[in-house]
Amino acid sequence: MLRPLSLWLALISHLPALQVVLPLAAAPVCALWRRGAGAWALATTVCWLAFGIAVLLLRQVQAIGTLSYAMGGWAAPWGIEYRIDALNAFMLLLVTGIGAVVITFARQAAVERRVRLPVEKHAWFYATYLLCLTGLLGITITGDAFNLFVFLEISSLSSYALISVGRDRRALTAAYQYLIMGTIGATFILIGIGYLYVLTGTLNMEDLARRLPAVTPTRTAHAAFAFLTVGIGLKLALFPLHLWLPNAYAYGPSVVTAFFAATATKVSVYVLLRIFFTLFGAAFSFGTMQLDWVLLPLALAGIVSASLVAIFQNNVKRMLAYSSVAQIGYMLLGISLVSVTGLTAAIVHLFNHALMKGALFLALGCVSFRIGSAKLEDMAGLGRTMPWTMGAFTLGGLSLIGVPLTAGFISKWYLLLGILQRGWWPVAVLVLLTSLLALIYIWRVVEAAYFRPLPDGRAPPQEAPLFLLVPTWTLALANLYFGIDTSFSVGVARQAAELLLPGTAS
Amino acid sequence: MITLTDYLLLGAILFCLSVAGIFINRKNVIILLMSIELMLLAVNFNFIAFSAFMNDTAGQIFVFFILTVAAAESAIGLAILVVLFRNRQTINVTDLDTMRG
Amino acid sequence: MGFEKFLFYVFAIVLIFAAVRVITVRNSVHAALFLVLAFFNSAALWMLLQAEFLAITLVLVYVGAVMVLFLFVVMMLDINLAPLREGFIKYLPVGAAVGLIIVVEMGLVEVHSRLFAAEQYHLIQQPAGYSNTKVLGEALYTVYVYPFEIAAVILLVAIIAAIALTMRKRPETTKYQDPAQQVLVKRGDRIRLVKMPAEKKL
Amino acid sequence: METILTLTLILAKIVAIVAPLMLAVAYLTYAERKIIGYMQVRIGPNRVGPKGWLQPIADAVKLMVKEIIIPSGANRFLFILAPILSIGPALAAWAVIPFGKGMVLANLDAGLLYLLALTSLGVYGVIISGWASNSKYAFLGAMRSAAQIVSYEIAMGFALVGVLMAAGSLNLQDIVLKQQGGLLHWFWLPLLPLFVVYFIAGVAETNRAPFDVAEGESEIVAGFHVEYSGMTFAVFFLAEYANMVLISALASTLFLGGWLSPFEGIPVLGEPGLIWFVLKMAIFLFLFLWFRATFPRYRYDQIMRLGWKVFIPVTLVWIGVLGLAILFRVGPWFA
Repeated sequence: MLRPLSLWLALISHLPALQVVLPLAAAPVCALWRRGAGAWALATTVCWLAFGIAVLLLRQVQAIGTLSYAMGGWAAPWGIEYRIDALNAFMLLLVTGIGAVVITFARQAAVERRVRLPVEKHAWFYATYLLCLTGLLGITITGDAFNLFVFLEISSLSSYALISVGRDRRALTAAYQYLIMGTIGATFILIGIGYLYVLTGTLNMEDLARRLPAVTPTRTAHAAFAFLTVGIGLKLALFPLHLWLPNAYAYGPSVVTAFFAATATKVSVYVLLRIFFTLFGAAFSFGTMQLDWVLLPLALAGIVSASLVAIFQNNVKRMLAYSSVAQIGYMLLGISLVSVTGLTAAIVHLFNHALMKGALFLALGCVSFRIGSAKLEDMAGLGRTMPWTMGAFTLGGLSLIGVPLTAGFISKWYLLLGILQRGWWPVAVLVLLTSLLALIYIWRVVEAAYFRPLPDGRAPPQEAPLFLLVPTWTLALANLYFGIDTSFSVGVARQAAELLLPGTAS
Repeated sequence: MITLTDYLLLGAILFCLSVAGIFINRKNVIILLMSIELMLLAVNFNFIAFSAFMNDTAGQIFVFFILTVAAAESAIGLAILVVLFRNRQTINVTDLDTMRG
Repeated sequence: MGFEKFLFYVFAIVLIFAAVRVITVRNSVHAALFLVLAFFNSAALWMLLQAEFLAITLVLVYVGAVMVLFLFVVMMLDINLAPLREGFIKYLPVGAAVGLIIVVEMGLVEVHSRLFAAEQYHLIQQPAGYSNTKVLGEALYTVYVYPFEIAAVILLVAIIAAIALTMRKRPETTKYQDPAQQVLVKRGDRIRLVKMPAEKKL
Repeated sequence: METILTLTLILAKIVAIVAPLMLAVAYLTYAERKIIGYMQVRIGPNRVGPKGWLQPIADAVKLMVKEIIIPSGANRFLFILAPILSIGPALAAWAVIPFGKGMVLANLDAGLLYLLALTSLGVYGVIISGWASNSKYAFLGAMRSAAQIVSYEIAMGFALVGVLMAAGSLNLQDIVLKQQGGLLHWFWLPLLPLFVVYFIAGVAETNRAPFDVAEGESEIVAGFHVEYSGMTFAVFFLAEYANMVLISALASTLFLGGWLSPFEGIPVLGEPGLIWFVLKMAIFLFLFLWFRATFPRYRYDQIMRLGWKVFIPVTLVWIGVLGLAILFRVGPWFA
């Protein structure tokens, strides 16, 4: 009786390592499988297992607080240390959850008409997907600044490949742009990390956080900070540096777009939080460097301009991509408030936005699976022929606008709360106005789908197969659920926010 | 006597040249990729100089990893280009105006 | 010491010249060749810093493999050169300005920052039996063994991504040889001996 | 004064290596024509001098006085640079080859790495010549050669990884000294698959038959050096043969114990010496010539298949086996 228990305990204690190693080990197996279906089954199983691990980890964190795991048994400065606190665990849950849902969707969508993958590429596609997941999980879980860079590159490199793997030639150009911008970003991050190392002689994040305050008055520390800001800004598509994102999202396969929109930029936001709050500390980032006065205008400009541009898009995928840029603006706005409520809003929005964009892009995936296009005029009348698909889309759209009882409302609510706490009511008005912009672009799609007749001379498309609808609706319903029961998402987010802003807990 | 500053300045100059190269050669995608290689080389210069002057092996270890990353980067960049131009005779970005729509 | 300084300046000047040519040259093949030159000079400079392992690795990996790949692609794509120069003049001031700003900033940081004050640090003269390769190897396989594994994952990503990108099915009409089958062939597969009764003489 | 003396000494050493090498190359061409001649039941060159002994000299003089033609539309600078780039690494590699105990120009710690780096540079001569010639045959040859050399370099590198695992050093002298103890202690036995792969990859790296698709006389006339004449052609020719000698020297150093005698332990015969090294090289050089006389040229895709799907897996598997062997201290080699 004792043996299974001790085995289980051993397994539990190695969960942080398993979280990363599992998808990593599965990737080459997938690539060598050659048969698409088998590789997909393996990848899906692994993704759901990873999700299970993330759930267990979060429960452990909630039960006993921050977990520390030294790989290979070496103490912190030598081995890589994995440190899991509420923020990591929350991110892990998000990334693995979205990853698992999307890969379930991917089997059918791989045969999507416009970006159909050649049969011989299927297994390689799943392998690359798993590697990308590995990279994202690694970024989230690692406690070492240099490994963070390497994991960042793992996820970026595989994402370039994922975006360009389809048959759409424009995707290749987009991926190339992304590659150039992404590499520049990575180089900037690298320089920043290099300076930090020179200053402190360590790369372990915990040690860094401890030693940095002593050296922050130096100009080198300021330079490191600046390089890191620009680098991360590029990776998370901060407003003037967002130019790669719309093309990459619009022309990549729908599955990939759904995955990235819901995870990749979110993980970049996580990196931002870690570096600014945990490493440098809020006092330095926002006190000395006054980062909030950089982030706030950029966030607002991003929200307004990207929402405006989104209205004039005819390709719905591109529209949603611009909307993503705007939503990242909301998260940065929350961060630039530098208060527990603001940070809670940012982290909750990070979670909720992943849910809604995931649902929206998956619904679009269903659409382009049937009609082979994501253009607005081709979606006319789809509300009647594909009611379930468009239903999910509408639900996601409502959440994006921030209608009460949806997840989007919760994050907007906390954001407004945070803004009003600071007394910036013009900003609050602006946020409300931009929600109207979201209403306009979502309405354009809804109007086309429900109030326009089907174009003549074409066989009406069928409803998407069940295999696609189930994952799509899973995410859509999650929007509803987390709009009603906020105890989990807001609770964990607040816990994480208090962790990032120690001493200011209210 | 060659000082640390000499090496760091050299790295800084290389870095700027590569950034300027990215701006200047916005249309020639291959030279863009080369500029990025140059950029990573400049970063490596900093790391190696620090490592040599402070007697710390870690800097050189990082360079080792950065070389790996850069090689992988260019492999994927070139793979994208090869697929892109398999049937097309230009690498001018503006000719690829299928980007619209 | 004087000789070393002289070498440093020669290599540094050639390196900067090569880098300038990489970004301004008209022809992509020439740019690639200048980049090779830049890598060579960097390797030489790294040698001066007693980082011999990395210097040789740079030549081996970059000059020997990556740049060959670059040249291969550049030459194979056979680029039409003229239109690529459009916009060069237009972007030149912007590029130059950005470059200048960064050089000034970095110079300020690095020269004025007290941390890097030149007098504080000297090139460490290693003892006679010092082997750069050995030291790096020892660090790499003990302290940095996990980063090393992660770097290996980068290479795995590169392999898988590159294959996923460039793989294509050959058209059905392509004919393949199977050497194993060729070797296994028996006489009976190729020749059929037919026994026929001899025709009767008339 | 001291520096000048050292410099002169180094210069003298370089001459002492390069001059015999050049002579060896010259007579290698003679040997090639003779040996292949006999294999094909011909006599080979026999007119210039007794038994044709002066044939290589005559060839060299002819090439030197011929006009160098630079094709129209060629890039003059690169066209001239290419042959130099091709012979440079072939000569520079000799700096780290030990001819006997202590008989080495530069006793580099990372000698093996240095060699690997230099052999990978040879391809530039081929690529640049092919591109600068402005000729499609030359260009085709250059492209083929680039792909081929890069592919085989990987297998070659892995084979060398095996050697350095067995020897525990990157220094070539240490590698030879590690093989002391007679014929069976040399690395060819424990590293047999790597040895075979290394030598075949070496043949491919030098663009020799049956891997000479870069020249492919019957398909693309002479490949990358089709436009070269006179001295420039002679330099390419020199580089090819110097590379053959180099690969042979390396194979003997790494796998056949370099200057060590196969009869270690026996009084006179067992003495190590330069003669053993030269004899071992001669065996490999003979193999080069024998291959050329025997095998038909591989097709391009067959070459790629052999490199990627046969050699690389074989080396990888054997490196694993080797790791286990070292771990469990197998045999007389890793005890």
